[in-house]
Amino acid sequence: MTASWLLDGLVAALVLGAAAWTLAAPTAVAAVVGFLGFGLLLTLAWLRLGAAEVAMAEAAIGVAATGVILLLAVVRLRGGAETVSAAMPGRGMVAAAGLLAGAVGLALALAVLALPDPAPGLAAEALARRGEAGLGNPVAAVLTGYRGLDRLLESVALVLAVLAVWSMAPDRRWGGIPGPRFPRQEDGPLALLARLLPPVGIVVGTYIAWVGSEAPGGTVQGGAILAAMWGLAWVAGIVQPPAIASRPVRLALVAGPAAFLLAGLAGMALAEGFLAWPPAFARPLILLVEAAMTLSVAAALALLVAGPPERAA
Amino acid sequence: MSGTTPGGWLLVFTLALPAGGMLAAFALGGRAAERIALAALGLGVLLAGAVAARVQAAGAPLAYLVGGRAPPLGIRLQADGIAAAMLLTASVVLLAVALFGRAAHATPPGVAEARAPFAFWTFLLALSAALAAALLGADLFNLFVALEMLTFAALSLACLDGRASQFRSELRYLFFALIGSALYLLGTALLYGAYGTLDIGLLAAHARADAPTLLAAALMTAGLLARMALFPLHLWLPPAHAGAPPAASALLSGLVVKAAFVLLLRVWVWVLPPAPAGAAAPLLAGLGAAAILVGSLVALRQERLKLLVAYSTVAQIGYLFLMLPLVLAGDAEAARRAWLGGVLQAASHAFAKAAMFLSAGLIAGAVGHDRVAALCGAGRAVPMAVIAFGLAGLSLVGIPPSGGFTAKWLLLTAAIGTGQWWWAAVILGGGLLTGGYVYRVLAGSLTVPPATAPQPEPQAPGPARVALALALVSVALGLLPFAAFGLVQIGRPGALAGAGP
Amino acid sequence: MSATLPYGVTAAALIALGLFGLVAQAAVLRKILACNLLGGGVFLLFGVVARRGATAADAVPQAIVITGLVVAFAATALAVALALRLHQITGAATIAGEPESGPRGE
Amino acid sequence: MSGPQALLVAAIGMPLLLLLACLHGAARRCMPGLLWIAPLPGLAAALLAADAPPLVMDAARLRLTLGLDAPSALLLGAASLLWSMAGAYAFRYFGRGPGAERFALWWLVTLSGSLGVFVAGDLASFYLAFAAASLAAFGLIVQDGTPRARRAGEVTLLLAVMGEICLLLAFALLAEAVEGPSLAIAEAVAALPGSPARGLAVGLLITGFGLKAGLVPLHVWLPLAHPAAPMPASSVLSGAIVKAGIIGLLRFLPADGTLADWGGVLAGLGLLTAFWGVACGIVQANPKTVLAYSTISQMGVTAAALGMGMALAEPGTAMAVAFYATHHVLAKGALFLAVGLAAATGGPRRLWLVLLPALLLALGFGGLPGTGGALAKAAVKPQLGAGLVGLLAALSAAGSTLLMLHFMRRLVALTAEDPQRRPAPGLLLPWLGMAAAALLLPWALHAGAGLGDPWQVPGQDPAGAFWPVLLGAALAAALARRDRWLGAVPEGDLLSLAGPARRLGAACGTAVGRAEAVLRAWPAAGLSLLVLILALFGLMATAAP
Repeated sequence: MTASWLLDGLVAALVLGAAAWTLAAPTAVAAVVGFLGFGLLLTLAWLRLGAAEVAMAEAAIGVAATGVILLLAVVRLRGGAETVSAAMPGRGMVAAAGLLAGAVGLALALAVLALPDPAPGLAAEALARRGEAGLGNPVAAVLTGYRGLDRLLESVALVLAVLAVWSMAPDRRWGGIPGPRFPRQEDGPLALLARLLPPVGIVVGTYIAWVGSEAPGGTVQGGAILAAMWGLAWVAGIVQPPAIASRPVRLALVAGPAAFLLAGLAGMALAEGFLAWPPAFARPLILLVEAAMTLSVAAALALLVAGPPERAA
Repeated sequence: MSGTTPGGWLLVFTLALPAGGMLAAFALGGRAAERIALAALGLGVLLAGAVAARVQAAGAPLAYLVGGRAPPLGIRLQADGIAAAMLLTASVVLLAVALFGRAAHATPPGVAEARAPFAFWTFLLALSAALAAALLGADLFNLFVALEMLTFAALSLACLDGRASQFRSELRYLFFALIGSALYLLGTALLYGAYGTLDIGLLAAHARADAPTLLAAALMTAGLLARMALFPLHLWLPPAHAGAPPAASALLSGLVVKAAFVLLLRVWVWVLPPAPAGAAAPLLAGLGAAAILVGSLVALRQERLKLLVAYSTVAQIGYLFLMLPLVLAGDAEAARRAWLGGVLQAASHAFAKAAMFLSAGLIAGAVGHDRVAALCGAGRAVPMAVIAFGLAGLSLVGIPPSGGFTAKWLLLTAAIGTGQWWWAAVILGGGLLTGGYVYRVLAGSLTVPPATAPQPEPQAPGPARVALALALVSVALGLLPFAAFGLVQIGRPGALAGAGP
Repeated sequence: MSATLPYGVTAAALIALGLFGLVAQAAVLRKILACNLLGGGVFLLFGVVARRGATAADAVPQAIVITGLVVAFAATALAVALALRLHQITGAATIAGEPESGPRGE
Repeated sequence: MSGPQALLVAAIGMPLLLLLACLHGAARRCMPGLLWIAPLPGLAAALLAADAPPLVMDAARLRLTLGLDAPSALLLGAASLLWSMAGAYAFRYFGRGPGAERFALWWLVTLSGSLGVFVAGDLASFYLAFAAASLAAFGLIVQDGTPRARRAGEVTLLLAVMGEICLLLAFALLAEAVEGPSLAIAEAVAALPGSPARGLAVGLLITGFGLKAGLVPLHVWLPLAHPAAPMPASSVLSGAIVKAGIIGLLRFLPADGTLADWGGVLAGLGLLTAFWGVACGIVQANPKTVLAYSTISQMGVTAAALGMGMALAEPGTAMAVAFYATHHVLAKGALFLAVGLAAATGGPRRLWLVLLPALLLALGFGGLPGTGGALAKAAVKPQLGAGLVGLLAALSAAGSTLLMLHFMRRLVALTAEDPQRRPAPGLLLPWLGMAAAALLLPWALHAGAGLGDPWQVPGQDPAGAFWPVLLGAALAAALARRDRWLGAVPEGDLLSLAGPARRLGAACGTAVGRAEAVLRAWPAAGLSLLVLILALFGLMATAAP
């Protein structure tokens, strides 16, 4: 008991320390590195909270994908130091901000402690009814069976975000290739990693997406790992992002949400309603939709990392 | 908690149509995107009309259990009176903006896909889907996802021109919106911890006035206020709305802000117990009053036409908040009036402001700049746009028979009925200031240019007709028979179903 | 049950840090980082809420967090893209000040 | 809908219908020539629909009520006649062209509002009509596009909107006082004396309507707007539109003794206005400005009559006041047309066609026995006849004589130097028609209005009727030697005091703008957000059990 308390306390303190470092770090690169450490520690916290799916998602998205984006950004966002220091709020402002933010945090902590006991929640119900959709993993059952609308909207939002990032491109670059071009790494650790990891990663990612319906895993996590593998190969100069005008890219992006939406609408005719799975062939249908979703999540995350088109196709 | 009602399937299609349309437009691109958008938005108006008619006929909200699963585990879609009314408003404004945008964003046959048209049509559909989700959602987290979609779509529409100033102001908007949604989500987490459900209907039945609930409400309110740009959280709105292309500004000012407002009402009128809501309502209304006065005064002094219109939005948003203390005052008759007044203000402002931004864009395009002091000759170059601006102005000022007048009249009588006369003073003072800035624009536009001035180039009448139609709708809202207004009371806690205003 | 207290407090502290950073930092990148800290705190709070259940972790908040992470990532990507474009055109690394109208993008 | 009720609808509907027709280009081009038709249904309604049962639409909610009582019918008829004649005059005055078409549009909107106030039976439609008459008049005033017209229009608009605001608040208070959802004016007026906000509501009503009618100190727009507008517009502004304020006072302030205290206030205000108008008017050079001040003075007398009627609970006050105002509609409307004619007329042989009727009308305002004005003065004798008030009223009549003789001098000075100039018949005929109506109609309407046999009136108190006229004439002769006074008071007298207020307003605006810019900076807005969270939580917690 004491050991687990100590461990939790340690993880919590480290998380906070990393967060504070992220804010206080002297350089932007140091801050981003601090943030990556924060993300890894947070993954640990999620594991301690018994949320393996979330830990995986945090590691894949919160650390890996966000980390790549931030590191790419920090490299490109050079200069402008004078304007930044000119825009820094005064000492009084900072003190006031600290005081007020601290007060909000305090109120929040007290409110969390005041939450009712025993905790209301849907844990038991979700667990008991996870089988209804033919999914053994309760998180997957919630995501696919009960809160399917969230997931549908989220997948649409992802497509939307990709388009939003693309649409920031200059007019003449429309239809071109997103992101900076990386020189091909012939040797060095990056080249080695980029050659060794992706084959493994692709297998792992696919497995995690596949196994998600029964055990910890899922499309988001699996898709994120696939995207990370592609990103590694991209940064190492082995692959190039596809042109955004390419039809296959767009189809890959919309495959998941479109399949989900169509299956949902089919449910209106064949099952209990929109986003209900027809009991007769729920399992194959879910697998089909999940496969499409994995593809779309992977494509969307990778393209979000790559950014708006910057070169002609 | 009732199950799926007859006609509930309409809600699914209201949401699925623009979402599917957006995916199709994205995949096919180019000219297909324009066609899909126009078709889907046109159908959207019909669907929204059907939803409103069903709600009105049934006298009760429409509901749909997604996947056939009831809350708390499942998610519910629901269209009550306010959702139906705002949905109809949104669909009409969206279609109008789409028609307006045809001139600037057409893709002729055989021409390669270009960035701005593709983004315009796809985002239009995305915005439509996000608005439908935000208005029809009954689950707090589902509404969060809808809000984020709304942010993405709105922000991208606003930087459609690709100017640095747009990127800067949209980045401000994004940061503020992200803080807002984080605060909103924080409140959601607390509410789930306290009640084990996120369904608004279930929360309404159980909410207590304990610390987690109140903090959750405070956080969600502040988050939504940041997204609505209520004074003094309005820093992002004027540059963002003024810098965006006219069609985008029309949607941002007219609709996006209103979706967050409906959510705010859900929290305040449905979830929050009446006593704490009543205690904090004067603060919000006070900020609303400050928004009205400060926004109008600053608008009165603006030198740029679009900034003037944007500050007018800051002011007009304030009116929405005046309804809160009146609805929560405990007087059934005043609550009914204030509720109707608030919703009518939201709807008529949506039409009027959309018309205003569209016509401001046309005026600026015709005279080649948007300095308010030098609009002379606009009345001759784009007379229809100037008339649209004037009619929309009538509605904003609150001159009969416009929708804005009826809205302000209802709020006014509710304020007097509950003895809160100071809000009445704000409503009237705001009307005077509004008249001032609308007059500045009209007087400038209607000044006859000297005979030596070059003849204005003839403009295509299509876009101006759209602006005029929107302005006429905002005026005609005040002429609707009272029976039609019963719609917005349906499903309001404390209101008798189907009761008149 | 044991884990909820330290992580609940951590979540509250993360949220406070994130809010502070958003208000008090001027550089765009720092603001984005602060935003992510804030989001991390909010998600952690969901985790705490999920863990408070008596027997097993509640699956609903966990599902919510997974959805939320994806949306938050999309928002971060959008913010970074905006910041990069702004920097590309004007060289600015903050969002302070408002020019009347900047040069059109290349 | 019965025939008379249909006429009520047509009175408002006809101008709107013509307005709608203007969407079509061909109709718009011939609209200036059709203006004279637009008020005719109103005239018919006045003749045939008085005291018909009111028309109520949307019965459950009283959405729209139209009705016409006898005083309103009197005013509606006179106003319709003036609008028709002035419309014919306007066609000849402007001819055709884009300017005339624009004028016609504003004219029709104003017309529908101006006639609407006489027939509206509920608060909403009365307010709508009142707003249309007040706001659309702006378009008539700025027709010439000169900076002076623009300024006059702006002042008018500003004050009109302020008047609207007062009325809106007053109407909201009235609606609140009525049990149930009814918005009928009759019920609102019945509920007014018992309303808890009685004082505020009556004060707001007097402010709002007084502003329109030109009661001091809210009269400043009148001497700016009426001279700046083109002749036909000045004519309806001074003749008909000002009466929107009078009908408002008549409708909402019953002279049945329930508001006796406020009657005294209104009477005092009216008498002050009566003398103020004379005092400022006699130092004006522009004949149109003199007429505008005369309107102010006459509206002061009208308000004083109503106020005394309220204070004394005098039966028949509404009818008497309406009769007095009706004479003013006709005579003042006619005189403005005369100003336009005088400038276009030369040579003594034709000039007498303008000057002689004008002199008769002018002296009528002072109560010269035999004129319609004398009948009007006699009609309000029960209200204004006795004691100190009677003396003041007689003195104001002397003042009116003085003012109108001054007007005649300015009018003569205006006449064309070229003896060959002859006015177009299209201008001359409406003028002669209006002049005849102003001289004769009071005689025709006197008995019908329940005021008795008009032929008895001259014999009642010949000395009392004559001495104000003689006094006024004597004063006019004295004043004629002191022309150097002229121009000492600027048009819109009190308005010149508004400068500091404007500077204060500008300073406030600057300060607010600065404060807003500070709040708009990023850290400040972020801090506001945090404060707001804590404040909301704190406020909500205060109400928690």
